Amino acid sequence: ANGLQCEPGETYIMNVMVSGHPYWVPVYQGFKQAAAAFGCETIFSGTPDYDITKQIASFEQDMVKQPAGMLLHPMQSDPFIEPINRAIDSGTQIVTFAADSPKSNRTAYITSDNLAEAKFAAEEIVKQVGDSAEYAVLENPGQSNHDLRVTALISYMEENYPDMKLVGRQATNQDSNAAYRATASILQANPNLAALWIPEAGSAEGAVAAVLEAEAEVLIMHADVTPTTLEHIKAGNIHMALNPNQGIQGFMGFMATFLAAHPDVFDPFNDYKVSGYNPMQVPYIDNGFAVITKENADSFDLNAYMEGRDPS
Amino acid sequence: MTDDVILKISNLSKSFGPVRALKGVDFELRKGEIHALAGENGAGKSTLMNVIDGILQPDSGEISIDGQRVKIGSPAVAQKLGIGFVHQEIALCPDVSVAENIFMATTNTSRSFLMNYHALEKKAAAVLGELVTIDPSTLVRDLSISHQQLVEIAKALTLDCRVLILDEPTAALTEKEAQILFRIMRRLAGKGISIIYISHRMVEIFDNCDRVSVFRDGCHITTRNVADVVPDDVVNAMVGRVIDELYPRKQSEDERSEDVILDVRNLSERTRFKDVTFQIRKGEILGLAGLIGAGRSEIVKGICRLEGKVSGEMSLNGLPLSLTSYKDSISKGIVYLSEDRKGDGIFLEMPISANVSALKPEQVANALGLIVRYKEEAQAARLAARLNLKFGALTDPVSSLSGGNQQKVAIAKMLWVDPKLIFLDEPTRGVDVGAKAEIHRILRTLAASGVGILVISSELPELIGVCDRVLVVCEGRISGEVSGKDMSEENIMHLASVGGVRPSLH
Amino acid sequence: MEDAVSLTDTPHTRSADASFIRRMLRMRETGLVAIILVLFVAMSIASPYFLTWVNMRAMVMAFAVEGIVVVGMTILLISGGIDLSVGSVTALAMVVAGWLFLNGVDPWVASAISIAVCTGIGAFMGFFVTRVGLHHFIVSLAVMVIARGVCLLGTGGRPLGLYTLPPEFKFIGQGTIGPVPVVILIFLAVVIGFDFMLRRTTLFRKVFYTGSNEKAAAYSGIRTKRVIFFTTTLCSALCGVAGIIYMARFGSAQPTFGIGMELNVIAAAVIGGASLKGGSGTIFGAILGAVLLSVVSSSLALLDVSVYWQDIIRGSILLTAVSIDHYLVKKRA
Amino acid sequence: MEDAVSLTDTPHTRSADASFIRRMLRMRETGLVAIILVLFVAMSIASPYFLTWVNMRAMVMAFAVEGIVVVGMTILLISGGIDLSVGSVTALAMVVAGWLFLNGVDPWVASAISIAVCTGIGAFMGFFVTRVGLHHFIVSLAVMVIARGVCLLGTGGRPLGLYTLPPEFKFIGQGTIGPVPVVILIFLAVVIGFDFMLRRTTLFRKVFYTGSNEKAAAYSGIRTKRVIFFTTTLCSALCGVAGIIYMARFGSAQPTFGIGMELNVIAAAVIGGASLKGGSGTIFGAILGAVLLSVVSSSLALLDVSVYWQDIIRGSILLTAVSIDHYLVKKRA
Ligand SMILES: Nc1ncnc2c1ncn2[C@@H]1O[C@H](COP(=O)(O)OP(=O)(O)OP(=O)(O)O)[C@@H](O)[C@H]1O
Ligand SMILES: Nc1ncnc2c1ncn2[C@@H]1O[C@H](COP(=O)(O)OP(=O)(O)OP(=O)(O)O)[C@@H](O)[C@H]1O
Ligand SMILES: [Mg+2]
Ligand SMILES: [Mg+2]
Repeated sequence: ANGLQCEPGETYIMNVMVSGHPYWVPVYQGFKQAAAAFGCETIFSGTPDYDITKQIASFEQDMVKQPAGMLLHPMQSDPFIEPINRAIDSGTQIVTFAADSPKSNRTAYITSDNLAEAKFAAEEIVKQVGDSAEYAVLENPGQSNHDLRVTALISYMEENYPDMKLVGRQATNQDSNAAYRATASILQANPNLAALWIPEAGSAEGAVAAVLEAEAEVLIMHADVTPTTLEHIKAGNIHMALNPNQGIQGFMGFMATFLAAHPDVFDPFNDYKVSGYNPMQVPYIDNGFAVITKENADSFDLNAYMEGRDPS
Repeated sequence: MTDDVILKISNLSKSFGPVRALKGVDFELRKGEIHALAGENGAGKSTLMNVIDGILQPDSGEISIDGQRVKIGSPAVAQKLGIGFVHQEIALCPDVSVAENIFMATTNTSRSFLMNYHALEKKAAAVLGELVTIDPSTLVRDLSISHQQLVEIAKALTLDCRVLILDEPTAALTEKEAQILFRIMRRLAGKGISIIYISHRMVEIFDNCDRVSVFRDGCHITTRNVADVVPDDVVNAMVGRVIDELYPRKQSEDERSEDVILDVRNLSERTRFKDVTFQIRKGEILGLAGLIGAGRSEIVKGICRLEGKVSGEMSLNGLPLSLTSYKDSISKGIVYLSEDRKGDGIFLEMPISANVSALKPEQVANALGLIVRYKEEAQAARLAARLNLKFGALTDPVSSLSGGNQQKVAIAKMLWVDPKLIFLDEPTRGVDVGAKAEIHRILRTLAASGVGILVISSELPELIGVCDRVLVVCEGRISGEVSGKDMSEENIMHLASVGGVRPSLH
Repeated sequence: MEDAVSLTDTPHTRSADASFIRRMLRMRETGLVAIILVLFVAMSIASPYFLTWVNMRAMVMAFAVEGIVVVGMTILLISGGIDLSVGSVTALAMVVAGWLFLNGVDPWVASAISIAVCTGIGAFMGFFVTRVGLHHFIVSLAVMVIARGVCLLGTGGRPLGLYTLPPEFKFIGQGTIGPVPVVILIFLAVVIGFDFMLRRTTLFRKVFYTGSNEKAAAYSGIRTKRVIFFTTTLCSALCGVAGIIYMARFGSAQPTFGIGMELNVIAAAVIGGASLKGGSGTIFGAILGAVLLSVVSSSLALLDVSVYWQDIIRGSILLTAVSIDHYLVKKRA
Repeated sequence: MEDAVSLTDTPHTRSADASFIRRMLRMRETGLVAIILVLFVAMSIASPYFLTWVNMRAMVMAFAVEGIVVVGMTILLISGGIDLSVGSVTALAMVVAGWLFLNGVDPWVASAISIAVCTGIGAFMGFFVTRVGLHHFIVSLAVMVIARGVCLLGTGGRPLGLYTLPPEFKFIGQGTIGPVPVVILIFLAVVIGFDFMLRRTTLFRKVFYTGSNEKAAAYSGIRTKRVIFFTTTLCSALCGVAGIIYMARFGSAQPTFGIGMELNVIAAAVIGGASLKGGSGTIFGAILGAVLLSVVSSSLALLDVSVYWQDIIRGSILLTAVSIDHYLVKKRA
């Protein structure tokens, strides 16, 4: 091969679940940018549904196209072990992102560190409301990164700030109306509520409506961002949002996949030649996260970002 | 015939909320007899039968079979006890073939694992053969209501039963099928099977039954040997008075008018009927006779645009009439009373008053289009009283009424709009003698006041008794007309079955 | 004697009074009202915050907009139909109006166009049901998928931020008149208006006839297809109205809004006594059903019941409440 | 002469042949088969990858396990019921078996217990429907919520990793016999078995009678409540079976599995000719419905249709296919 360059027609696929979700948009832009730099073709694939069997089917169909590599967001870790291994055996390299399948033979995993996000959020809350206040969380049980953001924050608080009191914990499943209802009730039951941590943006939209309506003084922090919560950040209704660096996730994701498919371009100091495994083995790459506040909010307008770009 | 009592009911009572449908009823059925039940609409006949079949549970009282006290908890139990039941309301599975419907009970108790459709259809054909020709593999939903009634009868005949209950089986049948049924009944009785026969047609009771029990207001009044009484005795016991005039006076010669209300010329439909031409004149009641499936209903439905693609010319009161839909027809005052009351005549789960006003609720609405409920109920109550409807409250659903009273609701519904031209398809289906006479009187009054009336009926005595003129339909064509002295069952039957071959009648 | 005189003097009023109470007791909804009252009392004892104005307002706000969709669904159910697309169509209403607004259209005009689009979707479904002859279930399922697709296509999957909506427009979603939110007033107007019409007008009486027995309705001269077309269209139109209010309320248009809404809405109507076979149901009952579902959810949140227990408790209360209601209705009958 | 002889020699075969073709043409499912064939041909032309063994296998695998649930749902629909809880109950089957396995129970025993639990849930619903008298819709909605809650409670919302499942157990989900995956063989066995029974056995004919007219069936001595209890229970039991196969296939138990599955499954049955009013439907047709849905989804993925267009196209194809099928059925009738 002529160094870091694709053969003509060499294709890389990015496969996700709920493919209409805006989260993937900047990730795929990063993926594409990197691919363009290497002269590679890309395909955005996956299933529009929240359905594991459908995602596996789309994964297997992608394999029919014999891509050189795939950046995969596996909806669940274990069900993908066997398909991933089969794909690698037939010559397609797999890198996971934003959700992992650690027991498979995927070559790398890239994500933002949910624990770091949770820790950052906890420290910020304490900094703003003091270390002996009441706080609450909304959650989305069953989705691992959201779960992690919540449970990590709660245990971090318990360990480091034992006087912080968790007074409400409601499942709102990314539904803004459910979040509105839950937040309104939490506010009722806890007039002294000081802070609210929400692991995703959909629920944050409903929560902020409830807080505004109740004219309560509650510090809201959430992960991810939507145009609406961005506006609330600008207006000071939401204190801060932590947003994964999606572009970097996609860009680095492509790099990892490409290298996995071209292991001959480097020669690590290990036994891969005799043992016969892929030298491109990176258990964990952190793409980092951005802190969105009133001051820098303008840089996070997805519509502005997408201007002049091709979404597919 | 022996005097062994096979079924004995003692002191049985049943209430539906405030309505006491049966009050301490006693009843005995002997082995091998054909026992008629008579009573006004709502007297409690069907309720008693439903109790015997285990569909309803009595509030108190006893049932014994062969001297043994029994509790009949469900139709399945009744079947085990050897009770078969032809229901007043047709209860068949529309999505299933005729053969399977007929042998549903057999299939249910069958020990074999697999169905044998072939054998089933052959057996069904044999059972049906006697009554009527229907392909046993057709789905019941594709049958006309009278054919469904025959399937329902066939179904009961296949049961291996000791007691057979027939609740108004002939209401939608013509003489021909009814005669076949009676033949079968007598044969079964001869084999020792006991039959309970419910009918409002006195002739049938007196021609075919051994004993008759009369019910009134949920009470058992009397049981007599048919040989010992005359029809007037039974009617008297039923309604508490003698009905002196079963049929109203017919149009007299000098009342006859040449004014034509409806003039129908060369009406045809693709497959169902052809070249139908007739007139309804002012003041007369016109009858339409024919065998089952002759196309009587189709012709009438075609005229008021309920069904089919019809060609031909019509005029109403001398003006050309072209209807686009049944709604249009209603707005011109032309209404149709359906023969299938449960299927397309009434809204079973809606209140009586809302049923009665269905053709034109606007009539009791105010300027804003709001229904004024007390007006609706008042008007419904007036019609109900006129038809002698037996009901609890006007807000009760129609499903809580007895079969005959449901029919009266259907008639009330039609009278609601003050029609100019009425087509009645089996109007007195299941209606008792008293109410029947009343309905006939109403029809006569309407006719006299200039309303055009056409009656379809499978009960020839009714046609002959009520109509001034009867047209006979055979295989989709009008095969003849009888009036005056020529109106006899023989003449009508002849025209209905021979059809095209026109005998000399005059 | 005087007694007797006075008795005969006011026979009408007396019987009317007695029958009023009797009618109340006989009403289909009495059982549900009782169950909700019991929940209210229990919750007031369990939590001091329950019976506060703010909590009540929040609770009503939580179902008010969906309640408008419940009205449409109930009428559709009565006519014998069903609509699975309500969630998608509500989302589409937000997206269409939001997109138009972002492209410079006046928000009121944009809303009117959006409601018209939803009405058109209803008419489209009505066409397939009444002319092609397909079942409501399958038609609305397909439309549910299509409308969601249009939402995604129109937004690229991203929520549209509509913070620039003028305040007089946001007023319909966020404003109050006196202490009462405008949303609740709109909700009450829709509910009372349609409840009244459904009970009293000849037009809606035809909806009952059609749902009760379509063939008998046709044989009563009712153009049943038109009636079904009308109820199908009305339901989608009301989704459009709900979508616009949501948009004004949240200041954004979310393409993923309302996923799973259909089950909630149908459940409310069915709990409130609407039959899935058509022919029966009341707006009042359906709204009570929505209230019941909402009170249970709010109460669980208020009591801070563990997330993992909430679903179990919610489902159990639903089942119990419906069983009790059914028992009461049956007993009275 | 020889010709004539041979013709007269096999009159039975001949007429059987002719009637076989005629019966094929008359069959409810012929239209669907034709539509699917057209899709297949179109796809084979559009994509070189479509008609490959791997793609075919992936497509069948995508609906095979859900197909088992479709069988249960179809039978339940025929009896006049409906079940919204299928997704939750399938997830519960995975969670219960997985939890037991992780707590040291033999996986086969764990699976048996889990299927028994699901059967119990079906019986529970059957009780509320037949004894209390509630509607299937509302009962299964409540159970859907409760079962999902139990899944969350039992797992804390996290999937259970079951990679330690013994290989002979995983075989039922991941193994192949020759080139054919075991899952597909199980699926075929269930489908063919129930299709045969539904068409031919006296037991299942009662399901049709009950669904077609419950009263008429009861009057014929059929214990309709038992029949409905049976079909309700059977549907949940088959969800249990499906859950176990999923578990073996994925090597994990996911508490959030199967959200929204009910609509897919009901849609498949309805597309295949099952009536929501009960009384009609076939397994063969329902599976064809599932195939249709699956082929459309797979094709869109294979053709790299933009996600934003996929839903719109999917919904439109669904609507078109159902309309064509309806037209063909009506024309033949
Ligand atoms: N399900 C029910 N609910 C309430 N009332 C009922 C119900 N079924 C019957 N009734 C009432 O019981 C009484 C007896 O009805 P039943 O059907 O036995 O009459 P019937 O003698 O068969 O009359 P018909 O000749 O009209 O068939 C009637 O007053 C009827 O209104
Ligand atoms: N829905 C239907 N589908 C197919 N054929 C029908 C249908 N309804 C009626 N027919 C057929 O049309 C012909 C005329 O039936 P119609 O009901 O008009 O007869 P009728 O003279 O009124 O007798 P009756 O009502 O006593 O059966 C019959 O052969 C009947 O089988
Ligand atoms: Mg009766
Ligand atoms: Mg007829």
